[in-house]
Amino acid sequence: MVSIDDFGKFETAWCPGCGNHSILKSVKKALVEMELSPHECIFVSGIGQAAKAPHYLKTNVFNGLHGRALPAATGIKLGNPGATVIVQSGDGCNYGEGGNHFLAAIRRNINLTLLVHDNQIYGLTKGQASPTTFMGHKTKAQPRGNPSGPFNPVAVAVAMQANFVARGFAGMMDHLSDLIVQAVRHPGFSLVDILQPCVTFNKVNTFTWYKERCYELKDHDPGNWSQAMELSREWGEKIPLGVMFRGNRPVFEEKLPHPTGEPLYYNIPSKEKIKKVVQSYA
Amino acid sequence: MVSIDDFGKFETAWCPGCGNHSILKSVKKALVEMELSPHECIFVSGIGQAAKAPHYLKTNVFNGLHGRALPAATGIKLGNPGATVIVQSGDGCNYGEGGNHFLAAIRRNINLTLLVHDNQIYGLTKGQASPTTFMGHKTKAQPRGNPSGPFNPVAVAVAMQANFVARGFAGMMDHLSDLIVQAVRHPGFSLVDILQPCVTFNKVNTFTWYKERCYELKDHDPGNWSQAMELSREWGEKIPLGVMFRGNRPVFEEKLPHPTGEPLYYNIPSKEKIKKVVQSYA
Amino acid sequence: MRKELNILIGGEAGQGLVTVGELLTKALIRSGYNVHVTQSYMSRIRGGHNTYSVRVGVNKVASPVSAIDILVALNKETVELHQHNVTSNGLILKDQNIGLKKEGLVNIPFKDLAPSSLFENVVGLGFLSALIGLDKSMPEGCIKSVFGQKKPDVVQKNIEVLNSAYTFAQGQKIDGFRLDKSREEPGLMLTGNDGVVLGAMAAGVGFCAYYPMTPSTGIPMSLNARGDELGIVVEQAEDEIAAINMAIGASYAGARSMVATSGGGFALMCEGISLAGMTETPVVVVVGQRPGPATGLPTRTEQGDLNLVLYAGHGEFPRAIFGPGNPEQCFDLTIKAFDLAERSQGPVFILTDQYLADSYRNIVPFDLSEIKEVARPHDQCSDPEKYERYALTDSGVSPRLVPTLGPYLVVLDSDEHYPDGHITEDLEIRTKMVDKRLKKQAVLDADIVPPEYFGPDKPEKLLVCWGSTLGPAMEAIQNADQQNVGLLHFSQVWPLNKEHFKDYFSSPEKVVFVESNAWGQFRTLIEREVRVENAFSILRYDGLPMDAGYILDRLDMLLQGRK
Amino acid sequence: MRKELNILIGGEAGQGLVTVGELLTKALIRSGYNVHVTQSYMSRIRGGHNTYSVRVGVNKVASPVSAIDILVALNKETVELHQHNVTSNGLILKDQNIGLKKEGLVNIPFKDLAPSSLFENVVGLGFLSALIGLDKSMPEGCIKSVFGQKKPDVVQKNIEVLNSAYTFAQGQKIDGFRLDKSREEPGLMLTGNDGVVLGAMAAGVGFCAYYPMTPSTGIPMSLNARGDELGIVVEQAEDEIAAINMAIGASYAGARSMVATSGGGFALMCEGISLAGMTETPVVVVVGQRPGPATGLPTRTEQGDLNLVLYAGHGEFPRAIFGPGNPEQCFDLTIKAFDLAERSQGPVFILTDQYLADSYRNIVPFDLSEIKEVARPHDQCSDPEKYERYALTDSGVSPRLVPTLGPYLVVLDSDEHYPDGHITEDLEIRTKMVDKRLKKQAVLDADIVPPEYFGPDKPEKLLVCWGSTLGPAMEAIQNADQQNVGLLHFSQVWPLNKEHFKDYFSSPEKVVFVESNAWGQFRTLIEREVRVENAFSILRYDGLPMDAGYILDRLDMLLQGRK
Ligand SMILES: Cc1ncc(C[n+]2csc(CCOP(=O)(O)OP(=O)(O)O)c2C)c(N)n1
Ligand SMILES: Cc1ncc(C[n+]2csc(CCOP(=O)(O)OP(=O)(O)O)c2C)c(N)n1
Ligand code: SF4
Ligand code: SF4
Ligand SMILES: [Mg+2]
Ligand SMILES: [Mg+2]
Repeated sequence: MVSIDDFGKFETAWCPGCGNHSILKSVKKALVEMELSPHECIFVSGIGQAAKAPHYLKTNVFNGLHGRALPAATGIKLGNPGATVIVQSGDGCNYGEGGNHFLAAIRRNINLTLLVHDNQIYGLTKGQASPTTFMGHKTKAQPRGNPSGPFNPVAVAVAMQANFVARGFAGMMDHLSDLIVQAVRHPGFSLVDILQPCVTFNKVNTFTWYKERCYELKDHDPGNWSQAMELSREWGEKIPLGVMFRGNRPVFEEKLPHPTGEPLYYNIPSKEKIKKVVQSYA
Repeated sequence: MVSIDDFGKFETAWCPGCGNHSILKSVKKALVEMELSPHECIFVSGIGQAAKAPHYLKTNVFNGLHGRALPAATGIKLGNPGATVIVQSGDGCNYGEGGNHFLAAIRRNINLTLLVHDNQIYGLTKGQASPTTFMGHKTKAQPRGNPSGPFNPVAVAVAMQANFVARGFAGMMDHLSDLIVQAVRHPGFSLVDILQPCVTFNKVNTFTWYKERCYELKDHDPGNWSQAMELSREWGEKIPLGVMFRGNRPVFEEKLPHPTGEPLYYNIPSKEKIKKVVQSYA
Repeated sequence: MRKELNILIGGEAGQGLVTVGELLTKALIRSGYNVHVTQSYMSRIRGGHNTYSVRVGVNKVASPVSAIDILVALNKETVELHQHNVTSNGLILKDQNIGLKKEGLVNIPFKDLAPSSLFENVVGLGFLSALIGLDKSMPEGCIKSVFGQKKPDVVQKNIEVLNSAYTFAQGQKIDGFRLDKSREEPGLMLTGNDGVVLGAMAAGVGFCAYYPMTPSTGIPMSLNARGDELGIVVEQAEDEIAAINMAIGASYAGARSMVATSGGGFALMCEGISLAGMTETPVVVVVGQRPGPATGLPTRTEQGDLNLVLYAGHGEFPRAIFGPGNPEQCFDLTIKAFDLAERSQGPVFILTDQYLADSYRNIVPFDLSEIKEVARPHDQCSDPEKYERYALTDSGVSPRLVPTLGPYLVVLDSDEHYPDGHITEDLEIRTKMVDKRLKKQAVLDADIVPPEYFGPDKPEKLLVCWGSTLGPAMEAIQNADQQNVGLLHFSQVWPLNKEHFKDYFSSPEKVVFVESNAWGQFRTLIEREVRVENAFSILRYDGLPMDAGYILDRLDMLLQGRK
Repeated sequence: MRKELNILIGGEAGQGLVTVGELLTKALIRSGYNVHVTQSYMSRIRGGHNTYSVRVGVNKVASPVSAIDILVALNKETVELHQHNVTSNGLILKDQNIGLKKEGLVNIPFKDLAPSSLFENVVGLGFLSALIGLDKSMPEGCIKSVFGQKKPDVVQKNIEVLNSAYTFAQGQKIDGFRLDKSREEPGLMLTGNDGVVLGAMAAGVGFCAYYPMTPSTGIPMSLNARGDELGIVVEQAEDEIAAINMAIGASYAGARSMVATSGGGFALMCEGISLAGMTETPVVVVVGQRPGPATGLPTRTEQGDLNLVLYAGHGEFPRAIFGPGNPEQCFDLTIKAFDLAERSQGPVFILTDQYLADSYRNIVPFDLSEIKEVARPHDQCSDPEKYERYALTDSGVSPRLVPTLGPYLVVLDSDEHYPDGHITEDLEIRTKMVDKRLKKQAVLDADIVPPEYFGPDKPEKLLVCWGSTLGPAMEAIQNADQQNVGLLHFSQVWPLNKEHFKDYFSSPEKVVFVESNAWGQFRTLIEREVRVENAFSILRYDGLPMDAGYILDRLDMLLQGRK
């Protein structure tokens, strides 16, 4: 039996009141629910406040470069398809510096779960606009208001038919941990975009702001792409939470040359096999 | 009066029969129709077969790095908002190496036109899968078939509410040149994804293949986002051509600090102004 | 009366110690003192332990020091971490609410003196101002200039709080911390980053693209704050690759163009740097160094990216690299960088680091009338039909025109190209174009900033350093027991002209390179140029800035033969 | 009877000259000859002008030569461009249909001998085989092995065409081009890229990520072709940044991992290289050089990225760089690279270039039993609870475990970290971790491949080169008029051990560095280590490979005092 305590207790570098704290709790709860032992998981992150999350979990951790969590996770999963690989990073990390990898990860459809702590701001670098910051939102770096339109990760993921697309809110921990469980269990690439209040730098999208707008999806059929697409536009006065889209595109690992589930570490071809290849060059 | 001849005649490095030839012609036709003189335009490209196109036009050319045409064009346009800036490059260049810039360009909504020569393959490097190559399509680099799903640029652009989204076909030159004219004239960021047969490396999506599937949109209202979204999925047995979506998000240049249309080259602040700033540090 | 004080304010991130620190620094500068600020902070937004050290002097101060005269503790940890550095006649001020029983601590009732926690900063300011004997009008004026524009409503309240703190402090009758009068003209209060910003403005920068990265983010942010006033376009890019390609695009379009980043972000720009080299497009690249590799210590300091900057980008093309030693040099060399980038048509680099980027100093106001016109491209040519962007010339430099401003065509290519800019695979042209690009080295070689020498005519020992270590090394030679240590400081680290420095290396008994890195990267460069007998290195790579004490301690060890 | 022939096949891209060339090369190798192939092609898919040169000899051949014995022209341009290089007793074969009237051209009726244009390649093969006296069974066998698997149906047809071309050629009674018998054992036919591929396989590579880029694309493509057989996972990434980060991820997950790219792609990987350094993750990085800067000449050759590779990545961490001189060394050093990457836990580089990457040679088959086990991480540890990825050890090397295979936890961090891998800002730990990482330099230093010396005991002149210039330089010293020129070739270019080579530099009158770049990058490295009197450089940077003639011409000039 796995328990919350197995995942350790750490002092964090986060501000008191930050949404990251509850996301961390939801993640632990989900892991326990799935009965995953610490050493079976690999948590991958980039750089940012959100990206520190794996350091506060007793598990295997690959804390790589800003924006590059997904490619690292891709290599890890291809190297060891049996591991449960969960990527945790910020909106800037995944949709800004790492935007190209986000697109590629959806296209590949490797069995990875991506948890984006979406605080609509660059937290660690002190409050510049992120890709999800609203147009017109004023920051120190955008004194005349953010001139660009916001990135809508759910809309793009649904448009690209990502295998699993959900939105959660740090303020609804049980709901969120349930989404994480579903995401990890669903085959292929899963995205959970998590609305996360940043109490220090985002004075627009506050806890109350989210709270007032978020509602849980009830009668939505996640298999219905058109409906999911329409829902993805609902992002302002009302914000739907839950599983937006669930697809069944084939999983990348099925196409790997080596037996699925076998770590490459164990896959050592015999000298005989190598010899045969060498001889083909004669 | 501007004429086709003003844009010069060049020997190209393209294969005979390649779709690039007709795209080049359509571009010239569009320029003439818009009465743009060669020195008023700046053509920006990356690296690839498609990206050589600007070399075959007598005009201003910025032929930059593979994947980086859009950021270069962004800098050019911000430096000189009055110039007509047109980006021309391949599917690999824009949706592969340059995927992150594609997303950012849509969000910024700078008055740029992006013409993607989409041959669903990496031409110049001899036939690897590109982001738009179909899943399962076999190439020398993907001997077991392309394991990833294809990128649907139209779907993503519409989902992100790009200001102008169209699809053309190298095999329908008049239609294409009309799309280009509309794209350049529409404010903000415009995408024309152009289906371009690669006679050498893409034996799946051939001229005939496209020809059999492409049809011109008739009663579609490009102002209707939901309808455009649905249309974007139609990509297989039937392929719709024309303007898929037309939006009216505010244009980035309106938010620039310097007078719109004035090149930064002419904008030289007086010593008095600088002095005032320096004094504020006392 | 003191000639000098080192005041360290410590607390958690989010306690506003930078606000107190900056107000105090401003008040000191306006009172005519010399200051040197060192900021040390953790890579987090709240909590942790940060410090703001103001060293203030009647005479020049140029280096951090570890001995603390006044420790201002906003939390308990600050007392614990720094009390052993407080001098015997020093003082520890702490918030009354910190439960800590220890002799000799002076309590400040922050809560009582401030109507709300927002005003606690100003309590600190008032207390310190009284303690060191600043005229009350000085901190008052600073509050007005700093808060006046942003929050005019709170100015009056702040001044009231300041007054009560000032009066309270006077009532405490703490003697021995008053500063002697200073004759310095009040100057500007600038960090290294500010120096770069003002230099860029003075050079007429038109465009700056960036992706946020400590310690350089402040540069584009300050430029942007003046965007409307000066017509500067600053764009936060989606990533560093976009930033450098945007900057090159804007430069092609005629804007004086720059980027600012740090090691990891710069590593991503390497291909773009090569593009600037190939297309001969001017661009100024500011790299604010911090400890690597990878993410390393994001908020600390190091001089570890010299090698990378020197060779960044594939293929061969000329470049110049500056390593300014203080905010003044940041200003001067940034102007020079823009000029040189245009004249050599390629990338020019400014290497700073977190220490310099964040370190405030008092600066004699710049004489803007002295600044010579910075080179720029053109919008006219005699025969537009024949214009060739890469015309082969004797100097290797071809006339650069701005596209669309005239009837000529400007064709730029990242492939090897004909003189007209169009792609070619003609291998004779290739050779000519390589030669052309490399010839431009002469433009850089003709305009090298020589190293500056400080110290006795015939030093027995020579310290050699570059960039931000200037101040610490300077103080080290001044404090050295014997008056026989000299200092050679390079503010341009590439290209180097042996004639500028070889003589300095011939006479000293020992040559000691002082660098904030583990490899002695600059030493390797110098040793390529001149044979150095008896060379040693003093290296620091724990993330803290070099300081005079650190240098002198190790110098002593070296001289005693220990290595 | 000839001891040697240089056959150049020229035509447009798309005319299939590589197919004829490769078949001919295979037939020659199987007949026991030595070969050296140089491929030159343009950055386009159809048209333009490409060549495939096979130099074949009874004795070793190791360099391109410009004099052509048999020119096979698939188009008119080939005749025009190359006829002046044909020797006086040479031969020009051309397609009958090329309308060109000129003395001494031999026409081949390609159209008549081939049932369709698809078979024209084999006509060329048949004709050449007869001309130089190969047993007909040789080209026949090659057709079977090359087409047999892919298109069994066309094999018979091809053999028929081959036969008629062979018979036709015999009927022409052209004498003087028959090759002498050779005693060489038929070996493998390998390019430099093939050498890397087989080396990687022999080392047990598990994962390779890449983004296509000439001239390295062939490496992952060949690995992928054997993916099913050997269980190698090869992934075409969305960009080079993804590729290097994937490779590092896979290596963390326990796979022997590599990337292959060229200059511009490598420039984008610089931040990732730094990540490998910081996280101490083994990764093998193949950089196939081509002329830069920027896009440069994408299909030509150069050795211009040594500096970049040496300093790529911000911050300081150890690395090793190999510069193999031929396909055998590519094989050996790739195996060594994997072993060293694991033992030093960091990035190891293999620098090739387009010339070497594409140049076929005949190779004595590798003795796989001689290959020693390549180091790998582990999946067990005695005390899993206490396992620390970055445990501080005497050597700086910490035990590396593969995550999820046991109850221990493996924590890796791009920030500075505690021994357990978790993020820290403790500055004492920082210092220890820097020292730990740099200590691993000793692992690399202990295992440096010394340069190889060829030539007389006391050479008057010494050529010094690295990487692919080995063959050309070797032939140059053999062909030098006087027997007093020696050659020192470095197949490892970093780190260097002065003791391995300093003596070579002390006696010669003149030392001449031979490099395919404009700056003499390797010379600068060497001159940092040893003082070289009377040093000169022979440099080439037009995009063509170095050749013995080029070297000797310039050597003569140097010796006559002209520079
Ligand atoms: C290559 C690179 N560029 C920039 C940075 C600086 N940086 C660190 S975190 C960050 C933004 C973080 O934003 P986000 O991902 O949204 O995370 P948050 O802090 O908001 O949780 C940036 C720009 C970096 N570490 N590396
Ligand atoms: C950084 C970098 N990586 C890789 C390459 C090699 N490269 C040149 S063109 C190309 C792909 C071109 O594909 P696409 O953009 O679709 O253009 P096409 O040739 O099909 O028109 C690649 C991978 C490069 N030049 N630069
Ligand atoms: S800055 Fe924002 S995101 Fe970061 S810890 Fe504080 S509240 Fe959370
Ligand atoms: S390879 Fe394909 S895309 Fe390139 S020129 Fe030929 S047909 Fe066109
Ligand atoms: Mg964020
Ligand atoms: Mg393409």
